[in-house]
Amino acid sequence: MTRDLLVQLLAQGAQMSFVLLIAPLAVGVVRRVKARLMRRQGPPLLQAYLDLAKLLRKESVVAESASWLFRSAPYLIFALTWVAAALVPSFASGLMFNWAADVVALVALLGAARALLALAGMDVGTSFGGIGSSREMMIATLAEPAMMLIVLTLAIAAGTTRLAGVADFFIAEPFAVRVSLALSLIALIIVALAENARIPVDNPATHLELTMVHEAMVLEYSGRHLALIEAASHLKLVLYLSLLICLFAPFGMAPATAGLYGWAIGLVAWIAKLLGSAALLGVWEVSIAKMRVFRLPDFVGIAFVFGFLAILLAFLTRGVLA
Amino acid sequence: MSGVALGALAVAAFLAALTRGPALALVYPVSALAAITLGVVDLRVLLTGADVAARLPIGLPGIGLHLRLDSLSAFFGIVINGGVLAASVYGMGFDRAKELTPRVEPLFPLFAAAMNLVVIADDAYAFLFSWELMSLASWALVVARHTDPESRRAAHLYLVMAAIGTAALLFAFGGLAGPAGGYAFDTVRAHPPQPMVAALVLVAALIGCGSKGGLIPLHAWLPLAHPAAPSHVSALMSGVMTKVAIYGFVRIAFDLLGPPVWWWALPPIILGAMTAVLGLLYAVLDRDLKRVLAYSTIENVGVIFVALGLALAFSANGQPEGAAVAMAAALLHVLNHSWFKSLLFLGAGAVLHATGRRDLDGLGGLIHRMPRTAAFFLVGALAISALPPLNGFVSEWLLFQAVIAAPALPQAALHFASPAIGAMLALAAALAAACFVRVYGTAFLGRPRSAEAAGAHEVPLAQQLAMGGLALLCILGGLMGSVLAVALAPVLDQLVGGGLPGTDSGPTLFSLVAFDPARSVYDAPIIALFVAIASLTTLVVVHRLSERRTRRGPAWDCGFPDPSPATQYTASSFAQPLRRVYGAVAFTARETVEMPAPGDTRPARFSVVVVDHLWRAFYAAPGRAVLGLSERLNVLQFLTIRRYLVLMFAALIILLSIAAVMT
Amino acid sequence: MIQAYQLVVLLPYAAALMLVAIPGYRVGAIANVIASAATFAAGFWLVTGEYRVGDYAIVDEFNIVFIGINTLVGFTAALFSASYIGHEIETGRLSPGFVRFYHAMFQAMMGSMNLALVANNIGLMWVGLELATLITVVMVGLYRTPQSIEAAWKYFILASVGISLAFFGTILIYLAGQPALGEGVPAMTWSLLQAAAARMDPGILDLAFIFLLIGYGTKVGLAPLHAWLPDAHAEGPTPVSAVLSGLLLNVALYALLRFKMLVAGQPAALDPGPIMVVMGLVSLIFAAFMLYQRRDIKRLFAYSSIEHMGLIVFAFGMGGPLANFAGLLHMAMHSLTKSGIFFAVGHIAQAKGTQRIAEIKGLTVTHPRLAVAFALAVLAICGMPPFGVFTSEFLILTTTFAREPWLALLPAFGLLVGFGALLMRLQDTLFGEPVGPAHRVDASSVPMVLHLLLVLAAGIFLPPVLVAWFERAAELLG
Amino acid sequence: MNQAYEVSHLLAGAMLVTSFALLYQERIAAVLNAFAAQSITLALSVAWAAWSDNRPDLFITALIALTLKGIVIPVALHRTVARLGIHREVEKVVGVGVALMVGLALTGLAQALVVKVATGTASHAREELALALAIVLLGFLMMIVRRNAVTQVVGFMSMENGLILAATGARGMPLVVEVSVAFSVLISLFVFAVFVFRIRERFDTVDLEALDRMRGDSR
Repeated sequence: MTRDLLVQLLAQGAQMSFVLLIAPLAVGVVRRVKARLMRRQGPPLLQAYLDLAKLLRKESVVAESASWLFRSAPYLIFALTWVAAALVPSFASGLMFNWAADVVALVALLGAARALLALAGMDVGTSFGGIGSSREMMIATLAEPAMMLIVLTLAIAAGTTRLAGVADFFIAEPFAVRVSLALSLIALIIVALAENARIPVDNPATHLELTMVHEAMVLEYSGRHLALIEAASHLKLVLYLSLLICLFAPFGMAPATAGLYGWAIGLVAWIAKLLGSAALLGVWEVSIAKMRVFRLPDFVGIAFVFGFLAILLAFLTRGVLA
Repeated sequence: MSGVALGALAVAAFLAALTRGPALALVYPVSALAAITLGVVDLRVLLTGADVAARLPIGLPGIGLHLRLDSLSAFFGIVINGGVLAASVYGMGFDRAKELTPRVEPLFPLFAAAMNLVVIADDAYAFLFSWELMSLASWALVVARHTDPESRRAAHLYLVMAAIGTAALLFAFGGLAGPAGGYAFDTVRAHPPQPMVAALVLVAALIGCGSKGGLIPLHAWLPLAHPAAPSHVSALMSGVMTKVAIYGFVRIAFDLLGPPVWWWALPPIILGAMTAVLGLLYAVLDRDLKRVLAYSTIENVGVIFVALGLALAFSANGQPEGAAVAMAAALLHVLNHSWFKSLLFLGAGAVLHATGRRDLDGLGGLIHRMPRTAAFFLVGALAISALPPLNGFVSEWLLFQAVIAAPALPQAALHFASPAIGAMLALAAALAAACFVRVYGTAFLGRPRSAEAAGAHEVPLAQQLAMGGLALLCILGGLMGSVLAVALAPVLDQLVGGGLPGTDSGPTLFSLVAFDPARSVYDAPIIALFVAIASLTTLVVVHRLSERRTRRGPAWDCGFPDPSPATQYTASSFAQPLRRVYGAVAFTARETVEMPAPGDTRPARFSVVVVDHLWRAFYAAPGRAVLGLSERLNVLQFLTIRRYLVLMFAALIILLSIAAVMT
Repeated sequence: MIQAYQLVVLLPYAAALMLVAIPGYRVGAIANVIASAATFAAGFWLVTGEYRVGDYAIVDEFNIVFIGINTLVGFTAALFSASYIGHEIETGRLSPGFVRFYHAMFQAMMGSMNLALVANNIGLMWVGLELATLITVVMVGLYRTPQSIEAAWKYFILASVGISLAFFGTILIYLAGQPALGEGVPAMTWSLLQAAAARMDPGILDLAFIFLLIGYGTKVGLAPLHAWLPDAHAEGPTPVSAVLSGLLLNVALYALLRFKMLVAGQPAALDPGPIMVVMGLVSLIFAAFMLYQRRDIKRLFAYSSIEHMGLIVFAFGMGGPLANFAGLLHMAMHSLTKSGIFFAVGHIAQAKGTQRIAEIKGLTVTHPRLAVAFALAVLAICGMPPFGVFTSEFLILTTTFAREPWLALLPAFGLLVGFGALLMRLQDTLFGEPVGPAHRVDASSVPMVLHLLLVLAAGIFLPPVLVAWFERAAELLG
Repeated sequence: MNQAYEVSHLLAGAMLVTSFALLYQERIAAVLNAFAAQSITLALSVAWAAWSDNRPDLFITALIALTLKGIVIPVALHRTVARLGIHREVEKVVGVGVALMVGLALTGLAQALVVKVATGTASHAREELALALAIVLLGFLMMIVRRNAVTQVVGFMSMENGLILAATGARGMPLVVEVSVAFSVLISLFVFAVFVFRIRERFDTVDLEALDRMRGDSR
């Protein structure tokens, strides 16, 4: 019995470390694809790792008016995001840790991280921190209802809100591509773009004061704190990508009972799909420009509408309407 | 019977504390002691499930005054006495000479006693007697700062709304008791009213308890009255009195009205969801710290009414386990809200005590000057925003599980409502997070925006103790959510006949299970443990790998740091995006920027117009109508004697012609 | 041997005659208090004695309570007026000449009211009420200011018309009773009329009840007939206003209810319920709206009396044992609370030297004890627990909703509108920065506190004996 | 027996005619004379009722009606009008025609109400009651359609005449004498107040509207 527990623990530890290690790579792929599409050489794939290493070595400058919250927030944010990422089934579903929380708890963990980041942004008492925090919270109020509708659709389809359960359901019948699931896929993509501050919502590469949202909050961070914040945002990106993969393209993922061999296949499939979706994200970011802040309600509104439509169609198809 | 005796002791202690003069300082220790005694009695009844009943010969002739402490009352008793204990401990922090006045101190125990009495009342007369006494005592407390016309107007609106609520409850109990006047709850349970009357009773109860709790559109008095009272009293009013209102609705809808009909669920759900969203939109746009907290109370009451509505829907469709989840969500939210709202109001009181200012735009940087209050306020803020490891998330999670299970309900109206309700609740959760990030950010973080904020000092130890205790409860409540849910089993069984799956069914002892483990589990301790381990390991690893030196320097601020604190984001600027997105819809919020002509050195003017339609439609309009009508009627006071004789003659002739025609 | 009921009526008249002879004010006041105390003792003896039905006097469950309240409030009013009028003379608002016959009139008024309550003969009751009204007309004009003369003149004309209509009603009752009870005194005695109610002529009975409703209704102060009440209360001296509001309205309503018992006994006659319900509601809602515009504190509480009388008539109009019981309880509670309020208003008028609400501010700062008593009294009249008015309003509204759900909205609406106004005025006077003079108040506060304690006691515990009386009377009322 | 009824019915009818006469007059002196006529007719009717039912106490009422209301009060009012120089015309709120029409309607109403009364009571008592009711209503009407204080006093007194007529019509009703005495005290108080009130306050117009400027509670 203990041997089995040991294996489970090992698998869970492996999953968490894989997620952590691959995150910067995914971001590297996105930047590389964007650069090549713009016919630029682009930074090397491992550039994100080098940045993190550089930041770790640099000394951290903290503003006088900053409080203990400012210095402790990065560690908490990184931990919350890392645990959330661990919850999402990557190469195998049904790992030891995933019964601890379901999708609602996952969204809430990310909400906690976001709130702490917003508070840290306002701690130093500069106007840019305020801009970042207020816009971040506004975007959150737009994204959360859509996320809730997506969760509702999954619950209606799979009958459970535990990610492992949903993944098993989709593994069992991978090609049940119903219209409602397609719609909620689009909704989840839009929500992911909003949450990760990607192009149409916010430009990750910019430092133009009036447009940035995520960058404004972390403006005052430097050194090891900035490294942690960067790592957390990379982890969050990988989390959403693996969430998309797990829910909507689960082929190759090892079921809970598969042995070592199953996991290996699952791992390979997962890494391939992850880097593929990162590339797709790069293509998407090149093909669209950043929107003005107050056009975001309409953009994220699309996600809400699709989410609601998904549920109505789910009712229809499941004949619940009787 | 010991329970009742203890109860009587506590009430006597309360009343004994009504003395004047130097004994004023005695009020808070006595109230704390009484609260502990009553809390213990409630706990014993809740755990053992043995009801304690008594019948006093006073009250209505022939019926007497019935008192009963069953598990529902015991649960709400614990909520009340927890709040009273916290407020009393906070009260002990007031220094004897300056801050004790005969206008506040003697009324505090009376208010607490009235609330306890409401919960143990077992007949209509005792219920309304103590309900109205509670309103009266809190009115007197709200009008304690009587020199300020604002608090006088708030007190007036408050007691008039309370009277309207009591009138509605009078109708509800009138319908329940029937013409024969069977006011005791046992006789009411013996023969529930017919459907038509039951519907009227439910609507009346919703108006009566909704107005006291703050449901839209009967909410407008709450954000005026609660902040006007002294802080520890507004903590009691917001954290605890609104829960007594919810107790009233639960007692009538679930206990006295007999088996529910499915459409009974619609009004609470719709009103609750609207209250949740609108309450927070008010909160996000308001600039007064205590008023923001009052608006957020309205939001939480809305969320609780949605949960109660869902419980009604599930039990009407014969699904006790769904009803149990929804009711558990409601009751846990009652408990959690009473903890973190009291904590936040006590925190606001501490800020008011330290800086003398309540407007958010005048505070800032308090985390450096009031570190412990800031820490406790942070715990309260994160808890009320329903963020994971803390207790707010436990009830929110249960509620979402109930909403997610709602599509399984047969009636079309309910099961189309569930996605809309889910979306509105999620919106409310996000708005709550935004609102409290704004409050905490502007009040505690950043740099002080006024001299008072700069000169703030930490509050006395007793007040820190009160806040600390509540913060601890919020953390424990978050981790031990499943233990609390199981403790609720007798209450759930009494109300909806079902119960949550036991703790043994979940993977670990502390995992909270909604329907069954395969469907959804939330294991707070494990998550908290993993977050702690993760952050510690990163701390150790990062410190070993990286430079440990940290240098303090001026804020970067994109290269041109500005020393004046005015450049910081204030409460209204933080709310500007939300006002643009949501305000235009709910309050026709319009921002006008008046730029001077080119070459003109006049500064540009920025003005925001926020129109509160609910206030205009439900309060301003009726008020004007009553005054207008009374003006027109006033003519009748100044007629000549002959015209009065004409009135008398007309009355005589009308009656005579009626008599002539009738028989 | 002298019977209690004879004592209750003759004692005040004898005292009145004696007081006419006493010139001095001081001695007169003391004599007045002693006489009222004696009447109260007689009243107490009567209340605790057994019922008896003579051909001219009657003591039954119905009028025993009112005699008790009448003598009690009479005593407390005398106690209050002794110190109040003394102060008025010192401050020069009343010259000793005006007050010459004040005490004599006071005792005569009390005697006539007791006569009306105890009389078994409807003619005697009419005489009692008429005398009481005329005496109060003269007492209202006591201050001899143009306003008080105008108020007295208006009161005199309206009351006289009311009296004559009531007399016409009394004749009609006699005519209706004649075929059943024969000619002479029997056809005018309550007990016989009540017994023979079923055999009386329904046609004349309806006519009679309408005239009596308008005639005595004028003195009860129901809406279209209320015009005299606000000015009479505001311009007369405060003890008179207290007695007017507390007792005279009740005695007139007592007479009206006696006749309602008669009509209830004759099923063929027109059912008086709906008429009383309508008039009660009109008074309740009309007075509630008028409260908002009042500038004078005594007129404010005069309109509050009209409002409560409307509610009581509404309760009796609804009928049924529980509603009648609530109506009787409300009558008793209203008279005690309202006279208590007028005593408090008397104190305030002396403390602030004015009756205009705008000039009374910050009472809780200048006179804390008076302010608390006044606040409790006003909250009691608004129907707040723990006072007795809450119990009766609780019963009235719940029984009305149980029988006619939609009808119950109207009285609740009236009470809420009235409550809004009273609370607004209460807060204006109690709170805020004190304005104007703050004289020492030397009128005795014993009556006010006594009334508050009685209403508080009734709110918490109703003695079974009182409950039995009310229930018995409630059945009679039908 | 019915011969006695015929006379009392005739006298009651005469009183009703005088009530209409009151409404018809233009000048105050004429109003007072019409009122004196009505009182004298009342005295005759009460005396006739006393004689025919051999109830001697009614003679006192008849005497009071004759002396006080028939003679003393009209003369006193005549002198008051002369001494105070109150202008002679009757200030009308409603034209004479309308007043008479309303009077007729009231009489019709009185008849309709009384005709419903079961025949149990003696029939002649019903007619007498109907006439008395009509006189009371007309007296009340007089008070409200004329503005002068004197006409109001006359209206009130004519209403009181109707009452005394009804009281005497009710066979064997005790207390009639005492009540008529009480009423006459009331009326004299009325006239006395009008008399004293007028002279000391020196009001030129007797119109009651002028009285109201001295209100306690201003608008």
